[in-house]
Amino acid sequence: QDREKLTVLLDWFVNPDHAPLFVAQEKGFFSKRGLDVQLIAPSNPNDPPKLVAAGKADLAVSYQHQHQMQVDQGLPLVRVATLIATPLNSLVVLADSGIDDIADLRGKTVGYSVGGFETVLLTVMLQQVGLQLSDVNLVNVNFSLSPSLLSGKVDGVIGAFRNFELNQLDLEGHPGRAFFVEEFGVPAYDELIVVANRDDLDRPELRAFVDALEEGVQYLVNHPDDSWRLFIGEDRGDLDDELNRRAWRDTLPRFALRPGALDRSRYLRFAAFLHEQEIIDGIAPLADWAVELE
Amino acid sequence: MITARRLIIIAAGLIGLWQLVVLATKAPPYILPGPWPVLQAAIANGSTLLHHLQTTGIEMVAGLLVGTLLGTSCALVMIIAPLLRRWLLPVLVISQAVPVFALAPLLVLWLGYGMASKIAMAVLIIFFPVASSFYQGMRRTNRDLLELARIMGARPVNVLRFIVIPAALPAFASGLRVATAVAPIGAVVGEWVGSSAGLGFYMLHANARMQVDVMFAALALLSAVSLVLYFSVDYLLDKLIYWQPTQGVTHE
Amino acid sequence: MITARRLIIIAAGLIGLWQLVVLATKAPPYILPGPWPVLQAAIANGSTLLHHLQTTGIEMVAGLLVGTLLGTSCALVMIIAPLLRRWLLPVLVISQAVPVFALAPLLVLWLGYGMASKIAMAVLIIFFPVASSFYQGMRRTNRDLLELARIMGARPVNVLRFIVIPAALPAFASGLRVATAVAPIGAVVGEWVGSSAGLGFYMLHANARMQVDVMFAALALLSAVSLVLYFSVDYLLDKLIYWQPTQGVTHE
Amino acid sequence: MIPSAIHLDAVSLTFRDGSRLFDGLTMNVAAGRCTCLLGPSGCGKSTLLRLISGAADCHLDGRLRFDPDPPASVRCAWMGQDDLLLPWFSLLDNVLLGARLRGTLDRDHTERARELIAEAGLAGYEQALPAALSGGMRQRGALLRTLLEERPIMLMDEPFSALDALTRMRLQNLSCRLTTGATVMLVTHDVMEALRMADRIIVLGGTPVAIKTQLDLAGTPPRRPGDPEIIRHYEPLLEILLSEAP
Amino acid sequence: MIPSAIHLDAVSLTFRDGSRLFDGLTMNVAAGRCTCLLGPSGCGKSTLLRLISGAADCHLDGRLRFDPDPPASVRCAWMGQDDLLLPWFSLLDNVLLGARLRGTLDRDHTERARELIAEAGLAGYEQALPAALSGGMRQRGALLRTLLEERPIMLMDEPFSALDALTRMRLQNLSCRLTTGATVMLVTHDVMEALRMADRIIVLGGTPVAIKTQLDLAGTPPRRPGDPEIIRHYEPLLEILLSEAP
Ligand SMILES: Nc1ncnc2c1ncn2[C@@H]1O[C@H](COP(=O)(O)OP(=O)(O)OP(=O)(O)O)[C@@H](O)[C@H]1O
Ligand SMILES: Nc1ncnc2c1ncn2[C@@H]1O[C@H](COP(=O)(O)OP(=O)(O)OP(=O)(O)O)[C@@H](O)[C@H]1O
Ligand SMILES: [Mg+2]
Ligand SMILES: [Mg+2]
Repeated sequence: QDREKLTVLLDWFVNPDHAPLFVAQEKGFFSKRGLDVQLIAPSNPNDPPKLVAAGKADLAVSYQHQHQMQVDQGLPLVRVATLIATPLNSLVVLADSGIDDIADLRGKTVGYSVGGFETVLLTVMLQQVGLQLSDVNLVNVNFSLSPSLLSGKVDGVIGAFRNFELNQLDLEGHPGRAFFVEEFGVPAYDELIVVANRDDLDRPELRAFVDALEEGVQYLVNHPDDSWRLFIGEDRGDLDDELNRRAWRDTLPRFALRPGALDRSRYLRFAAFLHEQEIIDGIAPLADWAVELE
Repeated sequence: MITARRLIIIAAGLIGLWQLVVLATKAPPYILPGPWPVLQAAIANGSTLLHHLQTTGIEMVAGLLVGTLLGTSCALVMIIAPLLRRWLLPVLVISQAVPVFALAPLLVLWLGYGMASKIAMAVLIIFFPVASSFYQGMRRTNRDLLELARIMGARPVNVLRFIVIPAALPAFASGLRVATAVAPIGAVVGEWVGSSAGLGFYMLHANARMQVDVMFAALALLSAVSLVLYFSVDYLLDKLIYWQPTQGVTHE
Repeated sequence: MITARRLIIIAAGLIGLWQLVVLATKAPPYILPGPWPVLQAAIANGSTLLHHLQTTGIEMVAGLLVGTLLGTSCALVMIIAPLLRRWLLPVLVISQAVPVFALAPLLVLWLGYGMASKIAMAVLIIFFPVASSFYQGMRRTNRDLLELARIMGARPVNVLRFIVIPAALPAFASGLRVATAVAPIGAVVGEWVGSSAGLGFYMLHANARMQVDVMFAALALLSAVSLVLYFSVDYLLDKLIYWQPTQGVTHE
Repeated sequence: MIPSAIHLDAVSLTFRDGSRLFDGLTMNVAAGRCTCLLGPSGCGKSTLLRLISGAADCHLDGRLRFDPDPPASVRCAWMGQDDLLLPWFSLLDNVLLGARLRGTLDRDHTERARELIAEAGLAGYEQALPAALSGGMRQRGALLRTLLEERPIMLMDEPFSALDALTRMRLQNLSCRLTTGATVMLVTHDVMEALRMADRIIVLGGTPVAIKTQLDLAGTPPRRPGDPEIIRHYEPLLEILLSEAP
Repeated sequence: MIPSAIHLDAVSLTFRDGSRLFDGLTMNVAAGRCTCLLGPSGCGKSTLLRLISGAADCHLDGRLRFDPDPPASVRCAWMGQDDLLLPWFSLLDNVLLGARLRGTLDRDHTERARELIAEAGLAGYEQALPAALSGGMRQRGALLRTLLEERPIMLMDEPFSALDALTRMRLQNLSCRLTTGATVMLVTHDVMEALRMADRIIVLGGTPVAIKTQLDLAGTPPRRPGDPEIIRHYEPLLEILLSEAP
């Protein structure tokens, strides 16, 4: 009965990216380890890690680049698990837009939502074809990616998730074309990770949480259909639509099968990339901001 | 008072207008869906919508109540203590200039993820029109009345109660009308602080997943509720100022 | 009028208050930085801030002008045509209940990513307090004055011009004060519609880059500008209503 | 300008709050003459004037006729019991209000207003706002505003009540001069004033309020203070006014 | 209650707009007596009363003294030229305003107010809002509100100007009765009224405004209409008032 309460802040509204968490929740993988996990969705993906740093929540779902920027700003955060182990971010244009290559973007308008990181991604991708950021018009469309693309107000968007926006566009009858960031000069990274407060690292609940998450992923890949029912079960019936079903299908292969494992050199490689792009000022010792829990 | 029949006519008119805008601007359905698909979405998600409406409704009403209370208090403080006013007024003005996303983490830090932080955000948006209008109204109290009260040896609190406040009620009412109109957006913005229920949350959610028709269903519901709230408050305010029956300027 | 000295005292007071909040609540610097690091950030990013301020300043002033114009027009239409009012008022109330993100794609579709869509969004937020207060003020015109005008065989337009509008100026001023206070947020929200410049854009940008001190530097600048704008408008409005000198209710 | 006679046939009024005034009051006001209304405070004199001007906010049973019946927009000039000066206009602008509202303001009219203002003893105050004027000065402003209207029916509700004896006499004379030929209805509480100004005096009173006495006076107003017609009627009229209604 | 004498020594006033009134006016008002102020409209009577009450919004040169000097909060009762009834209060509540504002309202006081209202001919209108009252009824309300104050100095600015002869006489009597023993300053334009009510009449006039005449009357007010003191002073006083200032 006296289960340990664990507040977990998601990065965004509930979507198939969070599947392992909900499967673990529904299957009781958390509770059987003595955890009472509460999942909260925010509307600004920036805030959850800050609140973990401030001690207002135990864990937060974050992005690897965001995490490294926050650590660089001195937030006492540590990555303890990975949810999605590949990049999802991509540059998307409409398939019938005549933009077959990134080079065709010269003089076009590109929308983005998150200043800093996404513009860096775009810079690097443009560099691959000999363009500069100033060769395109940048517009902050504030998370209104698909509508601005569909209504022809922008020619491409960076920050689109390949498992999501591509399906969205397809469903609206205007299929998109994605340029995957890791194929255009950006080192691979973990899209979604779980971060904790540095002071909490010795709490046994955190390891228990990662274990439950691992069990969740395993159940998910073993029983995808049953997992889907668990995911949309109960009070999340409104998630049951064509878009989420497709996104679910496309996300399945991208979950980290060993959530607790840490590929140290991959993290350092990405840190070097961010440093090189002047997104972060320095590279702290890895153990300060990313660990494998004992 | 607005009769049920008139309400229906107005609703029909608004929906007609909506359809007209859709037709006239040829807005694609993923940006502005027509009334019909939205109605279907509303029916399909009826119970979910009503569930979220409950939360937002509570936030709206609570935000309006607390906001009105806070607004009147601020106005009273500024009237009673002109010295304090010099400091309070700039703070109030700045409070209106701060965007949500800057405040959201602070509010959560101080008030947590519960209702409190959402209502606080709603209050922040709602209280200002009340405070400003009420204060201005009180400041415009007929000077002769104040002199009369002073000559009578009135206690300041009674001057406020029997003269200054009633004299400012029309101005207060005007501010409260504005506050009521922005109460829904106050509640919706409050839900951005981090929530898992409410129409604002649900709309963001639907928006993020491009369920535009669902989002507009929630929007239509929110609009309907705002209208009911607004006209109820409007009616009550007209009653409150019983000595000043309203009438048209032109002859209807 | 506010003298430069008083301005400095108030600024110092506000900064002190800010520092006090930081100390009292022990808010961590990545959620609420103190004035000192923010000042450093402001100095380091001075020219960028001023560059973005330009854009936002134009939006604020343009939004305020267009919003006031639109607000007064709406109020006049509702006074002149009570029949139209029945339709217009609900639309206005609903316009206040619609959150930005629902409208943003529509505005961009109609107006593009230029200044126009941002100003439109700012106008949407700014015009309502003006429209509502002005309308209420005109509706409360002394009945006897209207009868006098009618007996005199007045032309309706002159009744508006010489009686109804001046009589409603104090109410209008009260609404315009609220509108001025929300003008900065109107401009900032306008920039969320999609932008590449402006303090709102820059704040989002800094926020995304976790440069909280830079964001607060932009916020402080925005606040300062709002204060200047507010007290300028306040001063002008007091001049405008020349026949009603303001004075305190209590004796200072 | 052809003056109108005013006929009230069996008039009863109901206010918004349901209270009633008059019970079938019948009254005829002669065209082109000055009729003074006297009567106890609260008997309905002001309401009667408002009714005739069209400004009364009450339900009318019975009939109100004008003979001839000019269009409502040029029928009456009305001076209420309050001065109703616009606080944002100077005295001169207030006096010119009618013309300004009709959009017919011209230099001649302004010149005439200036003359009247001087004649009313307000020279030098043309540009003063009402808030800087005394009660009697405001009342004179309202009177001039009304007199400038020159309508077939002139309705004036206690127009001289805030004036001292001298100023009052001057403005009575001015009023008589400027309203010659019009149908004037003048409410007053001053018996002497009624006797100076009226062709006919109507005393209201009783419950329900009805015409208590009606008195036709000889000679042309304004009568001089010592006029025999005044001396003849003063005492009896005062007696009627001071007598308790049964 | 000890009445105060009022002394004005070389008083000059400057309004906010820079215009000036009086130029070293000196006036002494006897304690416990009724002083009536007469004078042309706009000469400064109301301003004088406001000055004494402390309500004047102007700069004072010279001196204003009270002897004895009660605390400002219980010194004066003031009835302005406008009725200043609160539109949101019933007649009764308006009459009771002073006690209510001081927080000393009790049943006795209310009872007394009801009696006075009845005596003023307003029985049945206790609960009526000012908007539903006639001008004279509102004026009576304001008068009763003032009379209920019972202060050492009673300042009344044209308190009966909107009343008919009978009501006026009744309320004059009522006022005299209720202000006995107090220092009363009463502004009026009605010579007869001044002669009935005053122990001393002060006529203001001239430029700059100064005391033109001062007249002490024998006997105790209110005098009956035919009182020899009234008859003796009526004509000369009227003459003074009607005479043009040099
Ligand atoms: N606020 C003010 N600003 C400027 N001048 C003023 C102001 N108030 C009064 N006055 C001037 O002072 C003079 C005296 O005004 P006051 O009201 O005292 O006259 P009064 O004797 O009461 O006249 P009345 O019999 O008409 O009531 C007037 O000429 C008026 O114009
Ligand atoms: N709006 C109203 N609602 C209800 N009753 C009203 C209204 N207006 C006037 N009355 C009543 O009608 C009666 C007559 O009012 P009116 O103002 O015509 O009197 P009056 O003869 O002009 O009196 P006075 O000499 O005091 O000015 C009063 O008893 C008053 O209470
Ligand atoms: Mg009357
Ligand atoms: Mg006066």
